[in-house]
Amino acid sequence: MHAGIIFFLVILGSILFHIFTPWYWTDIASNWKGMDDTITLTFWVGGGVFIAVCLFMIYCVFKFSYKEGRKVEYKPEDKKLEKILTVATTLGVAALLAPGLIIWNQYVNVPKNSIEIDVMAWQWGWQYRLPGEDGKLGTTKVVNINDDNPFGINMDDPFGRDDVMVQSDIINLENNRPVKILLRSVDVLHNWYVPQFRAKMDAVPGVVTFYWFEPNRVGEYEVLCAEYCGVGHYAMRGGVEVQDPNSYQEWLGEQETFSDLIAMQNKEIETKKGCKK
Amino acid sequence: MSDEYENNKSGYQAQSSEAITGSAGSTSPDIDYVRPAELPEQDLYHGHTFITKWVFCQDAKVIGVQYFLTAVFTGIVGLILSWLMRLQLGFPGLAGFITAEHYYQFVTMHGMIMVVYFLTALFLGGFGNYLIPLMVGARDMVFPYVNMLSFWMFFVAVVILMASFFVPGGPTGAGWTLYPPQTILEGTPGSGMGILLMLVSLALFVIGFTMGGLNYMITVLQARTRGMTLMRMPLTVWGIFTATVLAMLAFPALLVSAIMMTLDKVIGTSFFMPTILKAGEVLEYGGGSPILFQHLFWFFGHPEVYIVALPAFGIVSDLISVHARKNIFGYRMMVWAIVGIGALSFFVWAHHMYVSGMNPWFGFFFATTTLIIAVPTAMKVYNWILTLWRGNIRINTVMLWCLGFIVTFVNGGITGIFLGNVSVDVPLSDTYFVVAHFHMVMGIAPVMVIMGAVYHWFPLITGRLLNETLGKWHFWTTFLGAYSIYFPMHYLGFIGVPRRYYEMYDSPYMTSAVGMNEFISLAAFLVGAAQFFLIFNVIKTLKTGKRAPKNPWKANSLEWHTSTQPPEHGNFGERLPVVHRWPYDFSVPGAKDDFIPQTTPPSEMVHTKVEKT
Amino acid sequence: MSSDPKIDGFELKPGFRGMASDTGSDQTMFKGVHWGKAMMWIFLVSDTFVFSCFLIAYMKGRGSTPVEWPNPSEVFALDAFGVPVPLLLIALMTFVLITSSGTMALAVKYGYEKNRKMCGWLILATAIGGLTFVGMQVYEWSKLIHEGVRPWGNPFGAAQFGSFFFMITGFHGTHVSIGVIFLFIYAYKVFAGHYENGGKRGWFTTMKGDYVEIEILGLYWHFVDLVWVFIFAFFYLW
Amino acid sequence: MDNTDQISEKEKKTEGSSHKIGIYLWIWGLLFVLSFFSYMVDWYQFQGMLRWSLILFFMFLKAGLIMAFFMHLFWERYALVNVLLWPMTAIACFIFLMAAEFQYTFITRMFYFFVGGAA
Repeated sequence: MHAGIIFFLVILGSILFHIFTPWYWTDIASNWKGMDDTITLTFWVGGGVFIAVCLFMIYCVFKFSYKEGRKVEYKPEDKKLEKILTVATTLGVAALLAPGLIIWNQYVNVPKNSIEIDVMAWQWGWQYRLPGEDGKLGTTKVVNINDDNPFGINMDDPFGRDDVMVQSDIINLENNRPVKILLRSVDVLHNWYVPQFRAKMDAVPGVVTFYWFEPNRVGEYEVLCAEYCGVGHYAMRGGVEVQDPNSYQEWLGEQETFSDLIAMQNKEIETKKGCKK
Repeated sequence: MSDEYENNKSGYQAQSSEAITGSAGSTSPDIDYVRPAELPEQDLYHGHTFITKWVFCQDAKVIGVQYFLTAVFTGIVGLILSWLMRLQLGFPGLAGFITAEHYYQFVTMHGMIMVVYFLTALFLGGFGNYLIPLMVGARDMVFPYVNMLSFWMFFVAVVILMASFFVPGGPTGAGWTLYPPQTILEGTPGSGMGILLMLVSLALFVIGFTMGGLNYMITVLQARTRGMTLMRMPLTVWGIFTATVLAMLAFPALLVSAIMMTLDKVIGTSFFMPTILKAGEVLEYGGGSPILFQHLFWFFGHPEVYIVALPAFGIVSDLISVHARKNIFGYRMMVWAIVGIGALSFFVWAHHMYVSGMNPWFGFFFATTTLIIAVPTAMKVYNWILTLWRGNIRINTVMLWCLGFIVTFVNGGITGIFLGNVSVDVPLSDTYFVVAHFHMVMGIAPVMVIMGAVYHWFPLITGRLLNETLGKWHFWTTFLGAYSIYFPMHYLGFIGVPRRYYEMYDSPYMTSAVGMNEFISLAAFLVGAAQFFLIFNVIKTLKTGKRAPKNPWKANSLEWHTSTQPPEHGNFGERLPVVHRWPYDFSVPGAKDDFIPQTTPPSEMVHTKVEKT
Repeated sequence: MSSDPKIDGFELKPGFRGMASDTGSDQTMFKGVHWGKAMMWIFLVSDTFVFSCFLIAYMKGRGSTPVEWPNPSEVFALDAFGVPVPLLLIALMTFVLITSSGTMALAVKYGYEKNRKMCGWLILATAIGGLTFVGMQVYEWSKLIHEGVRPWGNPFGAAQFGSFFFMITGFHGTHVSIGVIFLFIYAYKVFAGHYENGGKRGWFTTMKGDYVEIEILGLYWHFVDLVWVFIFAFFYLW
Repeated sequence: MDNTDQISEKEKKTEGSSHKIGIYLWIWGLLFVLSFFSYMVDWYQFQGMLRWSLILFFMFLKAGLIMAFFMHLFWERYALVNVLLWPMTAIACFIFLMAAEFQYTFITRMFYFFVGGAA
């Protein structure tokens, strides 16, 4: 008897915990509300099944606990009941799957008007690159990376020259403008993850991966690395600042481009030469 | 012929005339007819010395216990590691010796030990060896010598694994998934000897397991006793058998990835290694694909989940049926669900990789296949609780563990639907939601079954009944503790706390989660400590415990109907049993007792309404 | 075994109906199949997965490298009378392995006919074929190493070429070598008459020897040949 | 003991009658011929789909012959054949998906790492 009561209290406790929990997801700051909605839907359906199954079990424990000589039902199979349960479960699962697939379809199809951002990760830090006036990012190679070319841009790529370089772990984004995050790693796996944006994807060395979102709330957010990348994993943080279009443009204008960098370096070399003379 | 062999006249291929006119041959009435044995009796090697009897023993039951004890030993190591991890997470800085390197080594070793060396070895090596021959009515496994080699291979694998704690650099700290390039790069803890020993140990485990797995499969397929059809096997055997099939087909992928990674590490090939810039220098790797490793690993890794889960499903079905005094509901459905889940598990592996950067279109395929698996799994859950319905449920320790299993398994299964559904997985993957999910569904739930199975079969193995009061204390502390570890942990995942964080650093997540982390750690210490109830119980029982009567639970399956209890080598004495029915004839209307052993011939049960045989 | 065995009290139905009734029957699922033979088959399925994983990894590796893959037709060419003949050595190796597979098949046949002499000599012939194959592979390896092909790089193109080549052929060669060792052992056992007169108990087993063991050995050997068919197609011809 | 001899005698007879040496020699010869053909695929340097389909065709034919006759699967009961062939669907699925994966990886690499590689 006490067993049933304790199990019941466990279920009740779980429900109460869910209702009164102070720990729940952060306020969403991107377009992926659909993900939250699917989670909520799954929560209701799944939670309902969980509670129903457990309550049924507890009822059985109360009702049918051992009594000498109790009459027990002997019915090895019940085709009809099994069929009903199968069909109902299949329908339920399909109902959960459908929104999941629809949203995934949005997730892998990036809107045309999105701005591409090259997020480069290493142990343990981030830096960012935005396309310049041509709207295209230059191609890159890991072997090109050095102090003069921190992003490893291919020097013969015409699209690379005007790329805007943000050598900081904080990136600014324009509010209500979709961004396509292009992830790149130079050493191990990383994952550029902002909980408020919901979306994430691994950065894999040797390929470029992508995902997109549309920030829709102005503010500052913390970037976490969400794929284990060595002992510094927990400390690998970055930042995002979502700004309204005007301040964003202002910020963008302050950033240096790849050609700026090259020009500066050439000047440096010249002054060095000058000193020697 | 050596005198160590049973005096057995016939060779293997022959049809022994003795066996043909066995027990239920010509004298019994026609309805009891079971066709004669196809194969002659198996020759067994009977050990005489201590070494051949208890160390290099060829008796599957002894090998099973050896597997069990070795696996439990590694499990205790895993448990201690989890304590250390929780110490760091709940109370960062309290134990000063736990550095980030140590923490990640603990994480890695805990994961690998628990999944492969504890759960897999315990279910298949331990329960599989002990129960398969007994339950299908065989004298022993079909290849006892290979079976013995299998255990010792496993033993060596465990020794090598444990040795990695003591080599320079310590064990590998790359996470139990061993994702390259991380795993073999300088700077990762244990990237020298540690990872090599891990890979060697895994390869040995695979080889050893293949030897054992062949035994389990052929014993089930080719060495059942007379009358034992596949559809009369206890679900325990079905679960272990299907898991073995999965293991035989999934472990090759692990072996291959281990070989390839060893080559990458030792001789500098670039299977998994692209061009890498490390500390300002470009390493001599290039062109490899880290995602390939992930595919290979999860092609093994997902079936591995079911290698752990399916035996648990099988065993819990038997325990529920016996202790609810009622036939398992929908036996046929249960069998097909086990087989179906097993088959489907080879088509879902990349649901672990939705955010890994693989071809994004795979998401559609894998989400669909993954959620299809939910259907047979749900059917199993329904059938368990429908077995309780209108039963006569003994609320003893064994049943409590089963009920605990149902609660935790359904909980973990439902969160699995979150994670399997591709776009829901995106915000939740790599967070504590995942940690909570898989601990609930393949950590706690199978362990509940293991505990139930220990209380259930302990009298068979030792002849003594474990103490019920201690057992109940053990159950409630473990169940309530474990539930309060992992249920709240899901909510950390909702906040977005990533997994594998040594500490939360100075993040906003720190402040909101700190209280819960402390609570979870305390609960974890409690659950670990609660296992002393079991250890104490076992020691006490072995010394002064109540002697178990024969077939104490009044079960039907063959392992309780051996000539002696505990069964001796050869299991069934003079004559092998002849099976006439399925193992779930409990509380049949019209029968004298509330159970009908599988060996009872129909002629003795003519007045009962037996529906299924 | 070829023809259906006789099982007391059980009707062996042909075709798919037989499959259903065999599966649904008690005691054994594979009627008349020796335990060891069933074990070998299951092991071979498992081993198939090993080689499949290797070849799938090779496909993925080769397909995704942006560096040019060396042309196997040229890399494996051999000078015969001053003319480079593409894949000459590989063709010879294939020839040798298929020959040994044929002798093995005949050895199994003569084993079942209890023709000890023929069986033994054919196994020996198979072993020598296997040995020749291994020898040719050693030659192939040393030639490639001489030309500068290494597991971590080669002068012809993508570094993965050498990695996959040495790994896959090495793993296959290991299988062949193990097979050769067992072929010699079993040739000895056949000549020594371990399978005659009820059979002698072997090592590793408490079962008595029987000519079915030759078939089991044969299964393994044919499997090695089978794998070579796939390696030949995917590695040398692609 | 008598039984043993009887059965093996019977076996011997059936073995002999259904497996004439001819069938092995035939298959053996066919394997040589097919190997020769697949070698010719390379010799004549066929390219593209033709090469692929010829390679695969000869490969599967050879594999099928070895399995069916040398490994006796043709004569085995379907229960065994069935069990052996089902697992291959998992491999087929793996191959299919990895083929899609390597193309995706290749295109990604060309697009992002090589100037003008997208074309």
